[in-house]
Amino acid sequence: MKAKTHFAFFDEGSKKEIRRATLKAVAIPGYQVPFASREMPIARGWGTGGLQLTLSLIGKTDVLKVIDQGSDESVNAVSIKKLVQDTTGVQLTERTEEADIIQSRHRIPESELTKNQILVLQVPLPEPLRPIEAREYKTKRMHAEDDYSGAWLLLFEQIMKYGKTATTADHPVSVKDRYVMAPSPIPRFDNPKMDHSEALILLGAGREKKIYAVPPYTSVKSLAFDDYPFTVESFEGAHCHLCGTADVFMDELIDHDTGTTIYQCNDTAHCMDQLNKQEEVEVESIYV
Amino acid sequence: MAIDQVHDLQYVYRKLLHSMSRPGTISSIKEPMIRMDYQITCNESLLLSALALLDGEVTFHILSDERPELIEKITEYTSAKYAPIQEADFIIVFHDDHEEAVQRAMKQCKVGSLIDPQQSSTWIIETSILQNEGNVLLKGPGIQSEMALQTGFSSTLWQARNERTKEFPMGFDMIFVDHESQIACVPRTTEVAQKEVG
Amino acid sequence: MNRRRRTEILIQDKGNLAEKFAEAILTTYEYREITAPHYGLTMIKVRETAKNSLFYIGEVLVTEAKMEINNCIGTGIVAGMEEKLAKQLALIDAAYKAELSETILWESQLIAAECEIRNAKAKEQAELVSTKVNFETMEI
Amino acid sequence: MPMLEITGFGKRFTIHHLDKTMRATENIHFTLDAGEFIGIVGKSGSGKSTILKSIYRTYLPDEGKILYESDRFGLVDLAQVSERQMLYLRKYEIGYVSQFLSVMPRTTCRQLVTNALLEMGELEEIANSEAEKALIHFELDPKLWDSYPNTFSGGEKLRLNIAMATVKKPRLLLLDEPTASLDQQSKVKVREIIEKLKSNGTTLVGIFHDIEFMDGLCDKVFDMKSRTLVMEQKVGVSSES
Amino acid sequence: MYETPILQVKNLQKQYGPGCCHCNDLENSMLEKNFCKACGTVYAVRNLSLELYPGEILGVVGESGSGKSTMMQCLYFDTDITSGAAYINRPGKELENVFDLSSQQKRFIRNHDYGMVYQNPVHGLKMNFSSIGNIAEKLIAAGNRNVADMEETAKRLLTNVHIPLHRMKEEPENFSGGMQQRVQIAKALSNNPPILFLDEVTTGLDLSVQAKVLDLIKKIQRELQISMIVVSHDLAVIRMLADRTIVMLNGEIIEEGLTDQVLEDPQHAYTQQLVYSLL
Amino acid sequence: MGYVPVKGGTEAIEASIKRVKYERLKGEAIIEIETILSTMRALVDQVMSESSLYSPHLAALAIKQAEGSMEEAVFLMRAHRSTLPRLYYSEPVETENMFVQRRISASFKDIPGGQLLGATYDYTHRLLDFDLIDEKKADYTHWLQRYFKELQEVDVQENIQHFPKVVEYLRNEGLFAQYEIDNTQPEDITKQSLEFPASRSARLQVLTRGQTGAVTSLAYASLRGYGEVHPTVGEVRVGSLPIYVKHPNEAASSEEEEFYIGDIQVTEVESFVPVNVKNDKNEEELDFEIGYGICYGQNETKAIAISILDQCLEHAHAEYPTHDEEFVLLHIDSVESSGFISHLKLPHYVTFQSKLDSIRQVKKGAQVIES
Repeated sequence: MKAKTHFAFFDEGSKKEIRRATLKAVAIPGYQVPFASREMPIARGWGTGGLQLTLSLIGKTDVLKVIDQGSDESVNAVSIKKLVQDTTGVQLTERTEEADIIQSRHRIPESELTKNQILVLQVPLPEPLRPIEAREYKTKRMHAEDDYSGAWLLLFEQIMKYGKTATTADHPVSVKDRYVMAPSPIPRFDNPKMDHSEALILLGAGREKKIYAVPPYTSVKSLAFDDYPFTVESFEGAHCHLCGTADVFMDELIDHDTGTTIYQCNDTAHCMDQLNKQEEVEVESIYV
Repeated sequence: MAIDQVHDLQYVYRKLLHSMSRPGTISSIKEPMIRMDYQITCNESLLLSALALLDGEVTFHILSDERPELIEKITEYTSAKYAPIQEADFIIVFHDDHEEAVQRAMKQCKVGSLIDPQQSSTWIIETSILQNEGNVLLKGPGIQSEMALQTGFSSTLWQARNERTKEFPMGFDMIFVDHESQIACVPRTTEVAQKEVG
Repeated sequence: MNRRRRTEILIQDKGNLAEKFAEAILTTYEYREITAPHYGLTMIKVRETAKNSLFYIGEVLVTEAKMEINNCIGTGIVAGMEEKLAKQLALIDAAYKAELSETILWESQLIAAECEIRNAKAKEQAELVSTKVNFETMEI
Repeated sequence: MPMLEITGFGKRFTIHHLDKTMRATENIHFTLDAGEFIGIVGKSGSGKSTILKSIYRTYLPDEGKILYESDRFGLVDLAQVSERQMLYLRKYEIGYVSQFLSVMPRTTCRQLVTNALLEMGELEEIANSEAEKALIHFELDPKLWDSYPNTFSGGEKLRLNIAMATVKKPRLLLLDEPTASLDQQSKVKVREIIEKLKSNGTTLVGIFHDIEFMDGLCDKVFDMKSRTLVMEQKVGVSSES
Repeated sequence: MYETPILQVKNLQKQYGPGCCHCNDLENSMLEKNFCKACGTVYAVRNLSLELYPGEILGVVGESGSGKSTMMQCLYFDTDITSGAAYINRPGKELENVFDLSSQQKRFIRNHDYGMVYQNPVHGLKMNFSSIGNIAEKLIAAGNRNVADMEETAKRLLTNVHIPLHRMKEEPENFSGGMQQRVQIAKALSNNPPILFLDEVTTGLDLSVQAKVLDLIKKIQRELQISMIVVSHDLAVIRMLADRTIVMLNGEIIEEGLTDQVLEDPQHAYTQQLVYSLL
Repeated sequence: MGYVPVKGGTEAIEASIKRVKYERLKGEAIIEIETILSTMRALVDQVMSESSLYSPHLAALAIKQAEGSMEEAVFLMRAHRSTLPRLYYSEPVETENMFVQRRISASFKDIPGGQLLGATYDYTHRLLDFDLIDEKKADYTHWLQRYFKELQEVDVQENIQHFPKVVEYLRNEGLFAQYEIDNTQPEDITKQSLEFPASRSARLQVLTRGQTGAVTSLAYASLRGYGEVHPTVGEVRVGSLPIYVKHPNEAASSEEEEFYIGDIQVTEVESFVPVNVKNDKNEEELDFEIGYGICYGQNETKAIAISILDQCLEHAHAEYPTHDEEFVLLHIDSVESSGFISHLKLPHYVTFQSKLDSIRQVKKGAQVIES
């Protein structure tokens, strides 16, 4: 049997359905638009939502970057990149600023995205109210009625129990003061990057069959009480052992030789960029 | 030669997405227009926008009942089914449609429900003018501060639109297409205000 | 012969007749391939018998082809990966649409094949009857 | 101008399960000016209490008019005013005292009087001090102030009752056989209290089963038997005792 | 009218079933109690109108099945109505029939204008969240975003309802019925709702606990001037609390008046039966 | 010339793909698609059913490629589905037209048309047959010859018999509610995401493509007491059904002008469940209801399990997980459940770092309070 794969894998009807859902998602910021969600050649939960968005967006001239856990070389990122490239032939990049479309799992790149870029985030669990209510039928109604006291209550209870909020990644955000949304499990560190982002942010949950979006210049507030402000992961005093940068999200590593904790930029492309810039400066300084 | 159903429509969609996520921002879809070769008595850019979004899974409505040939053509080109205004997923407005008809349609069209706000209509509107000046000011998600947009809509129509979008998330989203193959969008989230003149 | 009956025979006959008929046309008439045989899906709609409503049980892989003879477009659709048969069916369909004289001659062959198919099925059923459980009423 | 004018008043009770209608009283007319005290006399069952309860709307009046010159609403017919208006009048203008103490359980004597004031929107501090004044005024032993009134004697209960009603400074006070079960000594005390109220300008309607008690206290007396109004000096004449 | 009602209900109707020619016409319907034998439709609330005034407690009395709880569920938007209107005296929105509003607007009213205490605390509390969290939930819903402020309010309310503060972080599922009910009242009161609904709140509680709850309600009314509708099948409860009382039977109001008048001079045969059996 | 990123991931993946191919080939034996088709009927049927794509040939290919792993084979088929255009919708298939190969009833002994055992494992004794270890071509040709000879002696009737359904027989007696033919267009969960409450059509579609094991387990739970449904099997049938489609553009096309495209084999079950129902006078009555189950190929356990869950979900009020449509319908899809479980293998460095931070902060806070 000889089957030739269509450009961007999907037939045009599938793309149109995803595109229509995406436009609705953009028009209703933070609202999870249900869509049919195609079965993909990669497993459910492995980024099929993000992949479907990317495939519905991508054109011949686009340049694509795919990262997972901040890394372009992460096996899953490599696998997704390969699939997209095999079916479209688009150019790939690891440099954030060169990309038109950036598909990512668990991170937003460190360097600020621009208005001509689209960030596609893979979402495993799109429903921020799921810890309060297991039934989709009910959570849908809670969203409809702007009933988010349960989501806040979880934070309140944490403060009562631990004296502070104890959320990890996926700290819920309120979009345009209406819909409460799961930012996909990005670390809290990345939440502020969503607020009034210049780039369009699209979020896709393949298994749960939802697409949602944050248009540019849209208010995205992490849920937090006035007297217990939202805090991001702390890397106080830490800097990357490779490029020296501070103020970025770090991976914690154990130095094989000394057994001590060292830090390294989680966003490998960013780290590379810093190193190259430093090198340029060094080279220039030699010749000046 | 006809347009490329894969690449040209992808091009148009990206422009639509860009403009929808940045309300009031004008994008051009001129590039694939040279390949448009359809026998149709309406603005071809309008048809091109429709081709990018419509297919057999959705329904559309046109306001004028004097142009049955257009219904037939759009059905043929897109496979979308014609439906009454109250049910249509897409509402196509031509620039010679009467203002009262548009106003009436705005009252009747689908705006979704609180549970399913996405079950609302999307308007594709042919307009004679599209420029970023004039006395209609847009604000809201996707707009950095504010944005002027001239679409040829009267203040009555904007009021009718505002009336149907006042209880977010319900409302409808609009795509304007002019004769220069320019497009601009005004989704339901956009606050539309008339600037006081003088 | 109507299309329903005709396609039943041509497909259940495992393509023997279809090949024969198609050959005959190919050598005599000008034809044009509108759609080359390609794979696609047909969604199967089933009526459930609890409430008599309809639902989709799933899809079946089909091969489809479209051929044109004398301005008449014929369609061939068959379940499975059957490029050759799909094309032949399309040609035969076009032949019937174009009311080619050959189609009249085919009639008797089709009927004969239909008879054989029925016999084979009846035999299969009879064979299965050996697995029937016999509940004899007890005789007193 | 009369403060209270009752014309053609009558009242029947329908008992559904007995399928019976009973007439309690009918054809009552009398008027009362501000500051006056009218006593109503008649044998028991003649409907004296029915009149008082109908003025207070504990019974639903069904014939005639009960015209009352209200401070807040002007001239109103108490047989017709809305329930909400009646509640307002009860709160601010018309008091009712009987021999029975019907109050929230588990509430102290002091709280009861204070609450009466708080209900009118009085500030807490003022209510507290006014309540104490009233308790002193009506000679309730300070030892009783913070206990529950269900243990009180009849006289104490009545004085509390009156304290609760009068602390609100009602314009019209209805006294429904308050002395019915009191000993002589208590009765004397009550009489003194009523005199005090009267001298302060409170308009009163009272029912007392013993005529002696009313002697020299009422400005006029309404006799249930003759349906006539007699002046104070003629009380003895129409009295049946 | 010298005052404006805070809540006005007009011709509220709630039926289960389609109705038919035998029961559609309210005047001439051939119902057995509130049930149509022809089509099986149950008329839980029929053509009910009432007014609730600022600061008053309106009692609603009737046997079980009289429609009083259904009425409360309708007013609190827990169940959809069949027809009718309700108007809440909110600035600029006096003329909005609140039943016509969208579910998100109804939710807003529940969060800001209403409080509800259910007979069964399970319906009013999140049993597996802390007591203080339960109170905070209502405050959060009403827009509060300050933890210290909410903590303070919750402590005050819990003290008022006699829940020892050392137990405030405990889940109500560990509490006795009376304590749960008091937590529920504290929760319902937390956002100072102008209108509070109390549905059989003392039913099933021990007498001494019942008394405490009643005292609390009375105190709240006096101090906060909250308007309340108190539903109970217990006349003693109504006598204790209500200024005015409505008597319901088979989904209809059959009698209304000042509470002491309804108790001492009942007009309707059913009310008389109710009162006489009490005495 | 500057720093360049490592290519660790790409290279490792390439090596891993080679390795998996090696695992398949290292035994130096190849199984032909035809062999799978003719010897692994049950596996092929199950793959087709769970992938909801009827194509024995592709299913066999998927099995080969997946080295026999059900979840992988189904996954391959599902993904392949996404690449194919949906050309046609069939005309409604009426199962009474089934060419029956097997049908039994547990409700009645003597059903019209009789109980036809067909081919079933039910009465085979599950003893390993060591003769199969070295089964030779001569053995099976010999067996087949003998069997064919036996069959020669069978009396052949002129006409093909269509068996009446047991349920029709009872319907005519008034024991089951009669339902009008309902031609409402079904919902298609592959085109629109499942919404709750789900329609009957969406529900049956999810059940029939459900993972056999998952569907069986949940139905079993209902029987054991985590549900209210314990049916009697009215009828189980296995057989083939003809599929017809209409030409999309021949507007006035009649039934006679439909295309026959082939047959599919299915297993169909009607289960009888006694229920309390309210009549139109609001009175309780005892009645029978039917649970319906159907799936591609011969898979009787799955079809019966579907019929149980169908009944469970018809009675959503019951407080059991097996009656909760979200619980049942969202958790039985092979691709979704296996995908999400397996995604836990993906790196979660970032989210774990975030968790670490949160716990450290809380601990730090606690220390401050203590000190």
